[in-house]
Amino acid sequence: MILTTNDVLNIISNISEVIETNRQYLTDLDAAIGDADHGINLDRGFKAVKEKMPQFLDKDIGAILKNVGMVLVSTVGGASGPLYGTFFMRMGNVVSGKNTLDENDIVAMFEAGLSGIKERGKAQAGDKTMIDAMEPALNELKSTLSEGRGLKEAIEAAANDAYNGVLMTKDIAAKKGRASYLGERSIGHQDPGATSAYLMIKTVADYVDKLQQ
Amino acid sequence: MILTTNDVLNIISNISEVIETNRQYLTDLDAAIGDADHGINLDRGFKAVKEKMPQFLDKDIGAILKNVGMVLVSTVGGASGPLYGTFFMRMGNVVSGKNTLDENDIVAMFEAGLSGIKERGKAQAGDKTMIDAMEPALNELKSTLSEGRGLKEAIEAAANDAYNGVLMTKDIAAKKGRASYLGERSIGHQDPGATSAYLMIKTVADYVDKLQQ
Amino acid sequence: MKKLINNPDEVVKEMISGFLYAYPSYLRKLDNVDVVVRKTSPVDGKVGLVSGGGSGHEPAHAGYVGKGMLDAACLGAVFTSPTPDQIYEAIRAVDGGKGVLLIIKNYTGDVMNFEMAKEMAEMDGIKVLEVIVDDDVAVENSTYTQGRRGIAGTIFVHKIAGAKAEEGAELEEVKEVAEKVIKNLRSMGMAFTPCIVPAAGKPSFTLDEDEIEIGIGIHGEPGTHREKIKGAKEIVAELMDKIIIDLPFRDGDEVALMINGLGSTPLSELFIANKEVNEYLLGKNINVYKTYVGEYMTSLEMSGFSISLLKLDEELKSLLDASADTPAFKQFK
Amino acid sequence: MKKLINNPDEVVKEMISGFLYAYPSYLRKLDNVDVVVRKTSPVDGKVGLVSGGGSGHEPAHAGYVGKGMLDAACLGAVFTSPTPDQIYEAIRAVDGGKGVLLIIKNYTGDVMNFEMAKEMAEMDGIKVLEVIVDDDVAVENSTYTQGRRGIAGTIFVHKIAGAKAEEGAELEEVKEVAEKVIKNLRSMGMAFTPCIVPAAGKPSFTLDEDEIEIGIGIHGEPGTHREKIKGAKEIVAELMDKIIIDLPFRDGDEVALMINGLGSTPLSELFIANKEVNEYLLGKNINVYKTYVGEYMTSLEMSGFSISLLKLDEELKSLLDASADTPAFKQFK
Ligand SMILES: Nc1ncnc2c1ncn2[C@@H]1O[C@H](COP(=O)(O)OP(=O)(O)O)[C@@H](O)[C@H]1O
Ligand SMILES: Nc1ncnc2c1ncn2[C@@H]1O[C@H](COP(=O)(O)OP(=O)(O)O)[C@@H](O)[C@H]1O
Ligand SMILES: [Mg+2]
Ligand SMILES: [Mg+2]
Ligand SMILES: [Mg+2]
Ligand SMILES: [Mg+2]
Repeated sequence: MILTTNDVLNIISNISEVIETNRQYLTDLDAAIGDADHGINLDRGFKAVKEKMPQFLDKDIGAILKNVGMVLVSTVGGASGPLYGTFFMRMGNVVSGKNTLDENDIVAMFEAGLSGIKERGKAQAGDKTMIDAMEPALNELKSTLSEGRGLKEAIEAAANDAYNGVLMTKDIAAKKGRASYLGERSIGHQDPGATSAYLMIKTVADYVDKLQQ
Repeated sequence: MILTTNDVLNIISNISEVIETNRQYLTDLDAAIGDADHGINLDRGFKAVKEKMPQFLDKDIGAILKNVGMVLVSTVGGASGPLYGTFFMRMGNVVSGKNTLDENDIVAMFEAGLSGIKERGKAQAGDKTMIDAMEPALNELKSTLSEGRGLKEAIEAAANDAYNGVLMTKDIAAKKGRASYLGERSIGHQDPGATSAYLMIKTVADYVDKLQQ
Repeated sequence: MKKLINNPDEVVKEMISGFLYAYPSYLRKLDNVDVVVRKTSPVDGKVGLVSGGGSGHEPAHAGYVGKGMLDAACLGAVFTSPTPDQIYEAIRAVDGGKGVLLIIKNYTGDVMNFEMAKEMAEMDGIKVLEVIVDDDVAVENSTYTQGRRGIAGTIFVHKIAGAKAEEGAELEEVKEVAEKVIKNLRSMGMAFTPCIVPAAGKPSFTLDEDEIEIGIGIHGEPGTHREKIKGAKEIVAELMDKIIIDLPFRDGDEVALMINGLGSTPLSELFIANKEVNEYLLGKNINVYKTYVGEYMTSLEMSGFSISLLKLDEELKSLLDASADTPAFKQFK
Repeated sequence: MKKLINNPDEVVKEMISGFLYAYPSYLRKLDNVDVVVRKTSPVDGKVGLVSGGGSGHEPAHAGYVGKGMLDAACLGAVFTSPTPDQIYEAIRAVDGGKGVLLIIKNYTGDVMNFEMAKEMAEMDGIKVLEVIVDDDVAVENSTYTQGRRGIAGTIFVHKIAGAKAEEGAELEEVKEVAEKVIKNLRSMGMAFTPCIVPAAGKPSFTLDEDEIEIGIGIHGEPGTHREKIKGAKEIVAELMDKIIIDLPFRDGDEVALMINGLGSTPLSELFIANKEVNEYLLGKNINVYKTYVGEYMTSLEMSGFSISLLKLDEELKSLLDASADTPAFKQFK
């Protein structure tokens, strides 16, 4: 299975909608252990992405993703802006010049994006951040694909594991980001960034699912 | 009937207690149309009077009242401080050097005190101030006495008319004091200063009543 | 009542103590009375400026004692005028031989207490004059009533009379310029929430979540009327309409502007109000010469603000521009 | 939510507009980005100082742009770090040839955004250094975590690094003195009530009428723990115990003190806190050299305050004493 430029544009547009729908939810999660702006921040960013979209239409996938990253960096602010921005820019780098993505491209992109986040934020799995949704998702994506079970199933499994990662963030204390100031008091609350990461992965899974039907 | 220095000291001490008891009530009345401090102000003043009382014990009635007035002026502040202060000082002036008070003294005192208030505050009956309790009380005191009905009855009648004056303040708009800023909006609310004036007159009436039993 | 205090009855005493700890190089307190004077009082050959009022308006008035503004501030109980003996001691402490000007806000209590003090000081042979500030256009003016209140515009009187006195002017001249300020000064305020006098322990009035109070003073008293909440632009227009028409301020006038926070309105919101006021004035071709945005005369933790406009001429401009150095008002020339 | 605003999503834009109306002689805004710089930027032969952060902390940071303090402030959305492109434009606008120092508060977001901007400016050949302020002792320090937050003590970094830069010092020297301030600086805060991010429309947490939150930051986030309300003396002692022990501040030390209101705590209450802090320090024989009481770094309309202590030496004293003239921080030498 292969994703085209058009698919990528559709997915980005779907993500924008999902973020808009979940703006209040993500903000409420952030209110509990942060500063009540995660949904507001991402929504501002993806609204800007949507506005700039027409300018990307004739570009290759690498350029599109890099541009999305740059728009996010320059409009989201906070912690999630540079992190998601870096994520998309690094993904774009890996597929620079391409107009289609195969399974290997997708793994490579995700891998590069996640290491970008880790470099930028100096966090790791278990710190109660977006990484706790992304890292299990990436691992599951790779292992499902290596078993030859195809992209649709692999991304579905990845989204599942991202969700489990989100739930797991409830059980741990934050070590990075604003929630870390709460220490043990952050236990019991779900991480907003992990949640938004899951929502994005789930959006990809849903798209691929529809595509294959 | 005659009041002695000791009676005057007792009455002042009773007034202090009545003000303390009604501190919250007077403050609440002031909250509605003023700045929520009338009870607090008077209570601060009469507490200071009580504290200084031992120094007045060997003085004549004129000196006692002047001293009470000066303590009120220097501790109450606001509008009621100079007004009640002037009231007591002027009363003291009229009976300077005396150790007993007869009916004429009492009328003269009250008259002098009330004109002091009017001079100081430039208000008159109907402006929704303490004058609306005091002026009817003074008039009633004089007319009852002139009918020869004795001090006890006269002060009781005066207190009654003071109370009617207080009730009347509910029906009019304030022209002086803080409540005047509310204009028509002050209608429906009872004036705190008229109320405290009534309470003081009533305290005198109750004392004289007990004295004669 | 959630307050950072120890005891509701000790609020003024403890506040003064903390104030003196903060500004030892500016101020000292007189013995036995709640009066704060410049460290170097009396200043020889300078008219002394005395103001004051109830507490609860911080930084007013003690925060304005210093070079280029007041010589003394008398602090009453919360929202209660100071007493004559306090004011009398203040006058005595700051008279540098050229007499003393009392800057009084037009409240029955303040006027009476200051005038009693004036009489006392005059008996000592001190020359004392007074001005009465009544800038609040919310209240109808009438000779049958107490008249208008003095609110945040008073700071302009302190500033400009203070600059004049600092120049070495005579008492009558200082009074004259103070009166010029008062004549050209108009203010009006509104509130989103009431405040709580510590010793009272509860708010003077209550407002619903969607109600605002227009024409509020600075003592937690209710205003002239109540409305449904509306946007900053509409609120500003309502206040400005009354302010502008009253003097009136006209096309081509130059003004000083103060956006004064009443206690808990964030500075960011005061700046939004300032934007609206500026756009309103642009529409009327009234030119803002100088702007002050901040908490100048508060009403405890009340949420709300007031707007003050002062029409300027060359003399007022140059006095407004003069440098001032007080705890709460610092300005380089 | 009762706010003096027009539209929750336009708060920052409109606030900046009102801010510029108020201080045209001090500041100008860069085109297309929410960055405020000195009117005369870049200042030739002077190291440029850039700070910033989320909005909602007014007067921080734009209020500190001016002589003796910052050259530029970058304004993010409410409680959200500014973006790298904003900071990059700020760096470019204030580089007077001697390089630029970034003063960053230690939040994941701020650090990442400022560092991305630094990389961008360095590619242009501009010399950029940074310091990270982490004065809040409420949070345990650890290399495994983000570490401590930067809160109101940051103003001391602006003031002292600003004075050093104004003297014409080199970038490395300005950085060095900024780091000396950070090393000797400790703060802690508490809140009586939460605040409401305009776009969120409701408070981040709620407190009962008898509860307080200890160890609060400046972004409306919950603190380290919750307690029953208590008196100013006890609250101050709890904060001071943590502050003092951390550096530690010792018998004979000289300090600068800041009592910072978080938004709606009346100045009178901050002075009461100041009295308690002074009495606490007297008991430890720690000498207060200079005191700042007021709203320096707020958290919208949060009620509460923080205490900052800076241990001084002769260099820091003389830089702290230097004159400064910015919209929100004016000081005569
Ligand atoms: N160092 C980090 N590495 C990875 N993710 C992080 C890091 N710090 C914070 N995050 C993520 O960012 C989210 C918060 O984003 P957001 O609320 O938009 O920014 P801010 O915390 O600046 O307000 C957190 O829930 C967390 O998942
Ligand atoms: N000019 C005046 N003449 C007579 N009484 C007045 C005048 N002004 C105010 N008062 C009385 O003073 C009362 C208020 O006293 P108080 O609350 O102690 O002072 P303040 O108004 O300064 O807070 C009013 O209820 C009114 O009865
Ligand atoms: Mg957040
Ligand atoms: Mg009153
Ligand atoms: Mg009063
Ligand atoms: Mg944020």
